[in-house]
Formats: sequence, C-alpha cells, structure tokens
Amino acid sequence: MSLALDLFTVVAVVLGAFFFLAGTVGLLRFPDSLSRLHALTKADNLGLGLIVLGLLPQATSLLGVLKLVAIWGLVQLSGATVAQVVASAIRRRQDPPS
Amino acid sequence: MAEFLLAAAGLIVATVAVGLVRILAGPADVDRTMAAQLLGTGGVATLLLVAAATEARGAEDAALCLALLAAFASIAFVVAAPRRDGR
Amino acid sequence: MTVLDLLDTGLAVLVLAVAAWTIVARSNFAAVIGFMTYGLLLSLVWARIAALDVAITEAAIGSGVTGLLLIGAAVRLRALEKSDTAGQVGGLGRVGAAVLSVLVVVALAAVFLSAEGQGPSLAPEAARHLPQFGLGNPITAVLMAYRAIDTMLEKVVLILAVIGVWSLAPDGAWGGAPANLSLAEPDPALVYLARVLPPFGIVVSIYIAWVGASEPGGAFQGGALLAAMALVVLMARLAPAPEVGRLWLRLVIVSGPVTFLAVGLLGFAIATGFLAYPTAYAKALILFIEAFMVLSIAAMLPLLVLGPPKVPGGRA
Amino acid sequence: MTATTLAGLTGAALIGLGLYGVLVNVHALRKILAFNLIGSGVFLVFGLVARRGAVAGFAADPVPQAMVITGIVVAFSATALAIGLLLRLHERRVEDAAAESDNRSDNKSDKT
Repeated sequence: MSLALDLFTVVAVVLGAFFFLAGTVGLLRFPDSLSRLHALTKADNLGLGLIVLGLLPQATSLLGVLKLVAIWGLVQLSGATVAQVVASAIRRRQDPPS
Repeated sequence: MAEFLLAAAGLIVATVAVGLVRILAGPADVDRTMAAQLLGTGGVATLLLVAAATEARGAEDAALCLALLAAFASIAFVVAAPRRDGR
Repeated sequence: MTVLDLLDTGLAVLVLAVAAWTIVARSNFAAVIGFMTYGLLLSLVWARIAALDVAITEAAIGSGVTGLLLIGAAVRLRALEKSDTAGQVGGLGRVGAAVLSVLVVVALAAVFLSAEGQGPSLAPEAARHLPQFGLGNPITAVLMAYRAIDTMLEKVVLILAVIGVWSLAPDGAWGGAPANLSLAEPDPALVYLARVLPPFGIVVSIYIAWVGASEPGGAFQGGALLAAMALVVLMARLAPAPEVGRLWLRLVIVSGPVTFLAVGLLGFAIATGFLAYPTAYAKALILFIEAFMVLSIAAMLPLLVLGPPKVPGGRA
Repeated sequence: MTATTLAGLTGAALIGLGLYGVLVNVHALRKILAFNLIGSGVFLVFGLVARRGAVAGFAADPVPQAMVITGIVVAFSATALAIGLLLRLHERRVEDAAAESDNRSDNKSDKT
C-alpha cells in the first residue's frame, strides 16, 4: 500500500516538475507576451496542482491535507485572475485607446 | 523518498531560475512580471516539497502565505503601471 | 555533495544574481520587479536555515506590501528617471566603490569562515521559561515576554513612520484621504478577486497569528497578511482610501501599542513589574495584546503604502 | 559547507553589493533598494549567528531570529518614510519648475 502511494507521489511530482519546465521553456521561447502568458498558466495550474496531488499521500495530518488543498485553491484563483488582468494589460499596450 | 522530493524541489528552483532570464531580457515590463509570477508559484512548490521532505515546522505555513499573496505582485504591477506603454 | 547542498548553493547564487540585477538594471521598474523576486528567494533561504518565523515574515511583507510601495514609487518617479543623470559616478569612482565593496565582503567572509563550531547561545535559557508563559514557540516568547519592550517600541516606530508620511501632506489636504492606488477603472477580474480572496485571507491571517504561540508565525506576520488583503480591496476600488483625520482610524492604529503599554503597566499590580505577566494568565494576556497588534499592523502597513493625504477631507 | 555558512557568505556578499549600489547609483530610489540589500545581508548574518547558537536539540537560537523580525519591521517603516520623502521632494521639484516657467515671462528668475 505504502509503496503504491509512494509511486503515485513520484509520478505526480515528476509530472508537476515537467509542467514547470514546460512553462519556463514557453516563457523563454515563445515569441510574444500573450503566448508567454499561456505558457505561464500551465505551470501555475498543472505544475503546482500535480505536485500538491502528489504530496497529498505524504501528508501526516488532516490539517496538512487541508492546507495543501487550500494552497492549491489559492494559487488557482490567483493564477486565473493574474492571467485575465495581465492579458488585458497586454492588449491595452498593443492597441492604445484612440 | 525525502531525497527524491528534495531533488524535485531543486529541479523546480533551477527551472524557474532559468525563467528569470525574462526579468533580465524583458523586453516589456509585463514579461518581467510574468517571470516573477512563475517564480512565486515555483517558490510555493519548493516550500511544499521541502516541507514534506525535511518536516521543517512551518514551511507549509510559509507556502500558505506565498499562495495567498501569489497574485499580489502581478496585480500591483498592472494597477500601478501607466496606461499606454508597458515598456 | 548531497541534493540539499545543491539546492542551497543554487538558491544562494540566485539570490546574489537577482540582488546584482537590482543594482545594475537600467530602468527603475525592472529593478523593483527584481527586488520583489529577491524578497521571495530570500524567504526560501530563511526556510532553509531553520528560521521559519523569519521566512513567513519575509514572505508576507516582501512579496506583499513592500512590492506595492516600491512599484508605486517607481511609476511616479518615472519622469525623473530619464532627466536625472547629473552626478553620475565616473569610471574611477565605480572602480573605487567596487574595490571597497570587495574588501568589505572579503573581510566579512573571512570572519564567518573562521568562526567555526558552536557560538554563544541563549536557546536553552529561552526554552527553560517557555512553560511559564504557556508558549511553544521560543521566538514568540522572546518577542512578547523576554524582550517585550523592543516589540512595543517597534510598534511605536511604525506609528512614527505613519506620522512622518502623513506630515508630508500639502497643507490643504491635511486630514483628508490619500490618493487612490489605481489610476484607472479596475479590471473586472481584479474586482472578483478582491471579493473572493479577502475572506480566505482573513482566516489565514488569524491562523498565522494564532499558531504563532506554538509554531512559526505570529502577530506581525498575521497583520502583514491582513494588510495585504486590505490593499487588494483598495486596488480594486471596492472601498475608498480612508481619510486620515478619522478618529476610528487613529484609534485602531494606536490600539496595539496602547494595549501593550496598559498590560505592561498592569504588571506592576498583578505581577513582578513593568511588562511582567502573572504565570496563570500569561498566555491569555499575550494573545490579548497580539490581537490588538494584528489590528494596528493591518491598519498601519496599508497607510504607509498609500502615502500622505492628497484629497482634502470633509472634516479636516 | 553547510546551508548556514552559505547563508552567512551570501549575507556578506549582499552587504558588499548593497554598499556598491548605494555608492554608485544616482537615483535615490535605487539607493533605497541598495540600502535594503545591505539590511537583508545583515539579517542573514543574524541568521548565521542564530544557527551557530543551535545547542542541545534546538535548531537555532531564537533571540537573534526574533531580532531579525523586529529588524524587518523597522526596515520597512524606514523604507516607507524614505519613499514618502522622495515622492514629496519630486512633487515639489515639479511644482517649482512649473512656477518658474510661469514667472519667466514677467521677471527673470534666479535659479537656486
């Protein structure tokens, strides 16, 4: 049982780290700000989400589980808002109001 | 297990550190903000992994603070930034 | 070299790289973003050297209020940036400054490397009296009991800073409200966040302040988080910046240090002297003081970010 | 080399970087940033001192750590006041410049 859980942790954390890598590569390689923003949101949502998912079996208490889920939820909320707000800031910059 | 989690933490720090090149390169300030945002999320992930690996008391609470303020820097930037040019 | 060493070395290199960037960056704005990143990395370093209380403080203040303060300043000083090249330090001056800085670093590094092994420690002393206060976190005990007067005066320093900032107001605006944080109509997504996030933020702040009695955390950290929530609401323009002449605002600001002082004076009557707590009620009294400190910190930090009053008030 | 020694050396390097920044940067805002770098470098040195005081089951000496927390609060207060002064000074300069260009038409202004 514990071996299966550990394996789950390893797989989820590796996947999460992969999405951080993907987000960073996108941030560096994509040609314009909007596509870079797209890459960034992948790291925010999937990267951290998978790492939290992977750490859940390692949590030692109910409070620990609750904290992990709360952290993921807060980052989700913030990430979504930041994507919206930054995207409209980029748009404003590209076509300035007449 | 602890070694693996720490290695993952190290990998994420290294990854988002490379992303910090965007802070140096820009070109626009909005790109710099995005790099900072990525580092924030990466910081949360790192703290969580270190907390699970070393059982450092309070590392999770530090991650909770960072998660709560995850949007703060980017929003501060957008709100304060002058309207027309982002450069 | 273990994985952990690699992580630590990588962090140290990153911190220094970002710090160097804030010095050499061409635009103020880029430097300020670098500085915010720097605060975040620093809190990871603090977490690595067994100073979680400091890590939480740095996370709460470094990635929250400080960033907003600096960004606001960078934007308002943008015009100045381009014109102000007078007094530029020449090549020789730069070399001199670099040599001096390197010498300082080498001297300090030599001292740190030579000081191997155990240093003097007050840790056992701090821990021995912990049960007397019903606390589990020695740092909270240091802040609230052993060196309580430092903490009380630190709050007075904050008040003095607020008075200092307010006193920079133009004559006509005295007693009025500071300028708005956002220049334009806020984005709908930001308004949504400002409605949803603060309830969670309030719970987390209270948790961090409460847990400080036994685990890393404490009143200042909780107050700084609460202050950040207030600033989110102000940035979304869900509430106007308060007029600084209001009595309630001033009462909230002084409530922390005044409660501290009152309990401290009460120590003469119910305990052994100034700022001493009776053993039976020590924890309750400490938490009582901390509750008011959270409030006054949560009020003062946003006021410091908002700056001096700009708009004439109704009842100045 | 332990995390603690490394943090101490990082602190030393930060003090040096900050000192260079304070001396070389012209813009006052950048001087404030550099000064904050020196401050956080000193705080890291306190972290080293705290860690050297780790005896008998304690991870670190709580007294220097508590002093760092107080220090962070005071550093923030000072930064906020410095920025307030800087912004006000800037406003006054802009106002004076505007007033001067108004006056220039009727009398010769003597610039100070």
